[in-house]
Amino acid sequence: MNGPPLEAWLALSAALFAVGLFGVLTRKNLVAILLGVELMANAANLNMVALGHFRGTPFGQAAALFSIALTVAEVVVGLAIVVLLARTHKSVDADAPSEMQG
Amino acid sequence: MIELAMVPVFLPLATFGVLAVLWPLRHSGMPAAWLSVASALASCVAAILAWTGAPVAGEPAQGMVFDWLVHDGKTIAEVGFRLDAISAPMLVVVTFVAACVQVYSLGYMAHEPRPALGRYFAWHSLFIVAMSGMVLAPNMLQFLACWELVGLCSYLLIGFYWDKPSAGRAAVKAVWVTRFADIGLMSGVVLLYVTTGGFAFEMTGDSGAATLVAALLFCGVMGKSAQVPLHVWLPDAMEGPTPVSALLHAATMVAAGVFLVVRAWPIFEAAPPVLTAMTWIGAVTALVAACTALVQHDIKKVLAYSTCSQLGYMVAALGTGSFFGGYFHLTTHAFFKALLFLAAGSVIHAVGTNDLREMGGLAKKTKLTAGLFILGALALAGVPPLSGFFSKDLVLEELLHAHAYGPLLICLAAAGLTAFYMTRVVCMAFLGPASARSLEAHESPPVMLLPMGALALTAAVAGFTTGRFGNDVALAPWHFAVTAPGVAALLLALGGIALAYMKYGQGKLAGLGVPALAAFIRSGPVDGLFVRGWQQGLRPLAGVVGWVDRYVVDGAVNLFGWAALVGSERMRVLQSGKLRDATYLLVMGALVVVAWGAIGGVR
Amino acid sequence: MPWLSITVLAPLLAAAILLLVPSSSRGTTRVLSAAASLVSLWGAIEVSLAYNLHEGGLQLRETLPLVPSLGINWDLAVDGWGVSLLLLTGLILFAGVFATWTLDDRDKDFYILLLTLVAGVLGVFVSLDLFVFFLFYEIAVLPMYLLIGIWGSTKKIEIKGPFAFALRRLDVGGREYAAMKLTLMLLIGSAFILVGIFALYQGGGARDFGMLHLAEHPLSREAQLWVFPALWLGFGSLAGVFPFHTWSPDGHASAPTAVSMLHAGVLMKLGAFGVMRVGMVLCPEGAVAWAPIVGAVAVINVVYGALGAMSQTDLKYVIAYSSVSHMGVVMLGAATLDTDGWNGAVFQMFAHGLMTGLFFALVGLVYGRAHDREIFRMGGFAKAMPGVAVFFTLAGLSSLGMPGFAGFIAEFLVFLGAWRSGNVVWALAGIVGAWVTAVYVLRAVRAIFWGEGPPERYHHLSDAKGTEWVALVLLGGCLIVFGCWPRLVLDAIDVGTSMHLPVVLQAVKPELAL
Amino acid sequence: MTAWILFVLVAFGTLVSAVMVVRTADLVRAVLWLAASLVATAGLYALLDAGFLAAMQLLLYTGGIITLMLFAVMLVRRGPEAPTAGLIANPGRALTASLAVFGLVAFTVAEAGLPTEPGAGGSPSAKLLGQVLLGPLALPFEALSVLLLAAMVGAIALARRKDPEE
Repeated sequence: MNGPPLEAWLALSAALFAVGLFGVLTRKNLVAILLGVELMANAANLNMVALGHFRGTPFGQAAALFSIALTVAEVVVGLAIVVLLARTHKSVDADAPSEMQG
Repeated sequence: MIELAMVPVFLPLATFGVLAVLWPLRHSGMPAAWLSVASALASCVAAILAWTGAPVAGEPAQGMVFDWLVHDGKTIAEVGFRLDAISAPMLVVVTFVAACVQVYSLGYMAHEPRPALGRYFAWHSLFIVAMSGMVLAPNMLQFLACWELVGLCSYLLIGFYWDKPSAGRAAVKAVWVTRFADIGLMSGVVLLYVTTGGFAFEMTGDSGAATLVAALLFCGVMGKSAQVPLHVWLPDAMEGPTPVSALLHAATMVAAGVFLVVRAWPIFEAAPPVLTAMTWIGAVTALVAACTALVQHDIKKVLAYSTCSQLGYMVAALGTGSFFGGYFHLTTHAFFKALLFLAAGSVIHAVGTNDLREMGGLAKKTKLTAGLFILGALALAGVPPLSGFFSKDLVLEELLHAHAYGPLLICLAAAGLTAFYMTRVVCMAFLGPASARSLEAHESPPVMLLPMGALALTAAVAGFTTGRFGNDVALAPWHFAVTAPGVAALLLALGGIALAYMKYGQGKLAGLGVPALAAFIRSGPVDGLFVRGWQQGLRPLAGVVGWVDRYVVDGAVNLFGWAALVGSERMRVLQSGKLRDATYLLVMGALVVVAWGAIGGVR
Repeated sequence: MPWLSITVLAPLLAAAILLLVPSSSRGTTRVLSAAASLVSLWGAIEVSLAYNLHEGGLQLRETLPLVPSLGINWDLAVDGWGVSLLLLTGLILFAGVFATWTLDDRDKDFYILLLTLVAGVLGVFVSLDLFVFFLFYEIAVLPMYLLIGIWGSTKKIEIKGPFAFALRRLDVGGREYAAMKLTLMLLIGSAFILVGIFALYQGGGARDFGMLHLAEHPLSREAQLWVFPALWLGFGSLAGVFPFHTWSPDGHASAPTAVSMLHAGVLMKLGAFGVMRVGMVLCPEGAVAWAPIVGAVAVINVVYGALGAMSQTDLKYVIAYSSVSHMGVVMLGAATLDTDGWNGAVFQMFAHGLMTGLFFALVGLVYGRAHDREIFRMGGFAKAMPGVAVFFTLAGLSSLGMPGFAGFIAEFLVFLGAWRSGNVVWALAGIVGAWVTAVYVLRAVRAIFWGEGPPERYHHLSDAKGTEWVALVLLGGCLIVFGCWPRLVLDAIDVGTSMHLPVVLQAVKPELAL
Repeated sequence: MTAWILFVLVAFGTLVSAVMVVRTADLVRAVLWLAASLVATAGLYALLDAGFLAAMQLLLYTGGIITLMLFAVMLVRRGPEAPTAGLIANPGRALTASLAVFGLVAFTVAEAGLPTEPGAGGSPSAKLLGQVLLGPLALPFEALSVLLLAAMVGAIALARRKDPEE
C-alpha cells in the first residue's frame, strides 16, 4: 500500500482548487463562473475524502457526500438566477448587473 | 474759580449735543450758527475771567474729578480739570481765537447750504470742547484722549467740503500722518504708566526712562505740530474752509504739540538729549518751511508753511531748557497768524481765488482787509511795537543763553526769510497793478472785519503782557530792544522787507536764486517720500499679505477639501457594483486573513 | 426670579413657539422674535443690576442636576465677565432682530435659527458646567451652517495661487462653500475642545463637570502643557486665531447681515471667552507656559488681519479681516496675564462686539440698496444716505481706537497690560496695528461715502428707514456711552478679572523650556 | 508501484480537463470538459477505496449537474452572437491570486507534518459509511433532504416565466 502519500493528494486538490479559482476570476460569463465554483467544490471534496482515507474514518466520505448534495442545491439555485438575469439584462455578462435596482 | 474754567468745556459740548441730536435745528442754518457763536463767546468770557483769577503759582485749582479707568478696584486714571499758570493763558488763547473765528464764519460761511452750515458749527463747538479738555487735562491720559479728539475735529473740518475729492484726500492724509506720529505718543503714555504707575505729568525715578518717554512724546509733537518730516499734511489741510485753517491749522490745534511739551515740562526737563534734538529739529523746520513758503502761489499755502516755520521756532525755544519763550511765542503767534488767515479769507472772499498771481492792487478796493493783513504781516516779521517782535526776540535770546549757536543762526536766517515772504505776499496781493479779478473785489462785511480787528488789537498789545505766562518774570518791553539777537533779528527783518519790496514791489532784482529754490521745493521731496512710502511700501505689503491669506493659508485649508473630494473618488472604484471586482476582493481578503493565520499559527 | 435661566431660555422658547406660528403671518414672527430679544436684553440688564460689584465672585447661581451619575448639572452663574458679555449679546440680538426686519424669503426659519444661535451664546457665557458649556457652544455654532447656506450670498473670486487646482475643484466664494468651510473648521475646533474637556474631567476624578470642582482638582503640569493648547486652538478657531481664521472672511462675506452681526459681534467672543475662562483658568500652568506663544500668534493676528483688511476691496471682507485683527487684540490682552491686559481683552470683546455689529448692520443696509460691495466702485453715498454715512464713520472711528468711543479704552488697556507684563514688542505691534486700521477704515469711508454723488447706476439709494434706525442708534449710542463712561462695564469686568487672574498667577513658576 | 502510476495518470487527467474548463471559450465545450474532470475525480475516489462515493459522484455530479448546466446554457444562449471572449481584462491579477492560494495551501501542508502513513483499519467500506450516515449523522442527513427541496422550489420560483395576466 505504498501509493502516493497524503501530501500528494492534498497538493493535487490545492491545484484543482487554484484552477477553479482562476476560472471564477477570469470568466466573464456567469455560467462559466459557476463551472469554476464546481471545480473548487470538487477539489474540496477530494481533499476531504483523501483525509478520510488516510485517517480511516468514514466521516471524510460522509462530509464529501454532504458537500456534493449541497453543491447540487447551489448549482440549481445559481442557474435559476442566471436564467432570471439573462431574461432581465438581456445578457449573461457578469458585469452587466451593477446597479442596485433590477 | 475752577467752575469758570469748566464753562469752555461743557457749554460747547452742550451746543454740540443739541446740534447733533436735533437735526431740524442743525438744518435751520443761522439759528444753529448763532447758538454756537453765543456759546463760543460765553466760553471766551469765562476763560478770561478764569485767567484773571488763576493762581499764578502754587497749588493748581483742581475740579470735577470722576474716575475713568479702573484697575483691580483702584482708579488709575480720572477725568478732571486743572487750572494753573500754564493752562489758564492757553485756555484764553483758544477760546478767544475760536470766538473770533466763529463770528467771522457767520459772514464767510453765510452762502453755505443750511445743513452744511449747521454741521460746520456743530463740529466747531466740538473742537472747542476737545481743545479746552486738552488744555485743562489733569493727567496725561485725558490729554492723549482730547489730543486724538482734536485730531478727529481736524479730520472732520478739513473734510468739510466732503464732495471735493481733494478735500477728502487731505482730511484722510492729515489723520494718517498725525496718527502715525501718535504711535510714538501713545507708546510714551503707556511707558509713562508702566514706569510711574500713573499718568501724572512728572516722572520721578531714573532719567533713562524719562528720556525715552520724552522722546516718544516728542514724536507725537512732531506729527501734530508739523515738524519737518511730518509736516506734509499741513499744506494739504488748507483744503478746509479758511476759518478752519485760521483756528485749527494756524492758532490752536497745531500748537497742541508745543503745549504738550509745556504741560509735561517736568518730563522733558529731565531729558536733556531730547531737548537738544528739539532745538535742532525746530530750527531746521523753521528754515525749511520758510524757504518753502517763499515759493508758494496759493496765499493759504504760504501762511501754512509760515505757521510750520513759526512752530519750528517754538519747538527750538522749548529745546533751550526754558518753556517760557516757546509758550509766549505760541500765544502771540496764535493771535497774528489767526489774523493773517482771516484776512486772507476775506481776500479770497473778495476775489474768489487763492492764487496770488491773480491778485494785485487790492489795497485800493479792500482798504481795511489790506491794513489788517499788513499789520499781521509786520507782527509776524517781528517789527518792534507788535507782539511778534517780543516773542521772537525772546526765543532768540533763550537760544543764545543756551549756547545753541547753530540753531540760533538758522533761526535768524529764518527770521529774515519770514519777513521776505510776508512782504512778497503783501506786494503781490495788495500793491502793484490791479488784476482782472481785483477790479470787482468788494470789502468784506463788518461781521468779518470785527473779529479781525479784535485779533489785530491783541496781536499788537500781546507783547506787553509778558508777566502772566508760566512764570512770574515780568520783563519790561523795552528790555528787548537792547539784546544782541533782538537787534540782529530786527535788522534782518527790515532787510528782508526791503529786499522783497524791491523785487516784488518794483520788479527790480530779478532772480535772487528764488526760481532754482522753487523748482526743488515744488518737486515736494518730503511729500514724495510719504507717497512713495504708501505706494511702494505699505500698499504692496498689504497686497502680499492679502494674497498670502487668500491663496496660501486659505489655499491650504481648501487643500483638505480637495483631498477629501479626490480621495473619495478613488474609493468609489472599490464599490463598482461589478461582480468580479467583488469576488476578487473577497479572495484577496480571505487570502490575507488565511495567510496571516497560517504564518502566525506556524511560527 | 431665576434671571439667568430666563435670559438663556427665552430665545429658545420663542424659537419653539415660532415653529408653531404659520410662516405666512410675517407680523407675528417679527413681534415674537422682537419680544424674545427684548426679554433677553431686559434679563441681561436685570442681571447686571442684580450683580453686586463689591461682593464679586459668582452670583445669581441656579443649579439643577441633569445627569447626577456623570456629574452633569444645569449650573448657571454669572461672574464679572459674564455680566458684560451677557449685556453685549442682548444688545446685539436686539439690534440683529431689527436689522432683518425687511427680510422676506423664509423669514420664520431665519428667526428660529437666529434665536437658537443666540440662546447657545447666552448659555455659554453663564454656564459653569463644562458639559452644558459645550452643549451650548455647539448650539451656537451649528445654526450658522443653515443660516449662511440658505440666506447667504455668493461672490466671484478669481482662482490663482499655489493651490489653484484645489480652489478650482471647490466653488470658492459660493455660499455653500462658505457655510461648509465655516462649520467644518469650527467643528474641528470643538473636537479639540472636547478632548480638552474630557482631559479636565478625568483630571478632576471623573466625578463632576463643574468648573469650580475642576478648578480645585487641576491636572498635573505635564498634562496641562498639552491640554491648554488643545483648548486654545479649539476655542481659538472660533476666535479667529491666526492659522484657523480663514473661515472668517468667507463666512462673514457670504453671511446675511444679522448673521454676521451676531457671528462677528458675539460668536467670536465665545472663542476668546472660552480660551480665558476655560483654558487659562482651569489650566493655569499650561496657560503660563504657553502665554508667550499665544501672544506671538495674537500679534500676527493683529498685524496680519489689519494688512489683510487693507488689501481687500470688498467691504464685507474688509470688516471680516478687521474682526480678525481686533480679535487678535483680545488674544493679545489675554496672553499678557496682567490685570490691565485681561480687563482690556474682555472690554475689547464688548467694544468690538458693538463695533462689528454696527458695521455689519450698515454694510447690510448699503448692500441692500446698492447691491454692490466693491469699495472703489461706489462713491458719494453720503449725499443719498447721510444717516448711514454718519454711523459708518462713527463705527470706523471706534474701530481705529478714537478716544470717546469704546474701542480706545479696550485697546489702550491691552497695550498697558502688554507693556507692563514685559512684552513691549506686542504693545508696539498692537499700536502699529491700530494705525494700520486707521488707514484702511478711513480709506473705506472716503471711498464709499465721500465724493461728488452716487454714480448713476446707484440712483435709487435711500437712507435707513424705520426699524433699521433701531440697530444703528442703539449700537452707535452704546459705543459712545461706553466710550465716555467705561466704568459702567469696566467695573464688572474688573471684578471678574480680579477673581480669575490670581488663580492663574499663583501658577507662575519659572517657565520650563517648552 | 502501480498505485503511483495510476494516481499520476488520473491526477494529470483531472488537472488538464480542469484547465480546459477554464480556458475554452465555447461554453458547451467547457461544460463537457467539466464533466471529464468530474469523472476523473470519481476515478481518484476509487483509488482512495471510496467506491460508493465514486458512484455517487458519477451519478449526481456528472449526471445531474452537467445536464442541468447544458440546459441552462441552451436556455440563455442569445442568438448567433459569438461566444464573447471569456477572458477579462486583467488575467494577470487572477493568476497571481490563484497561485498565491496554491502556494499558501502547499506551504501549510508541508509545514503541518501530517502523518504520512495511512492510519489503521484501511479505508472505510460502504457499509461503515451507511451506518455512520444513519447513526450520528442522521439529523444532518434528514436536513439535507429539506435543503434540496427548498433549493428546487426556490429555483422554480426564480426562473418561472411570469404569466402575462398576473
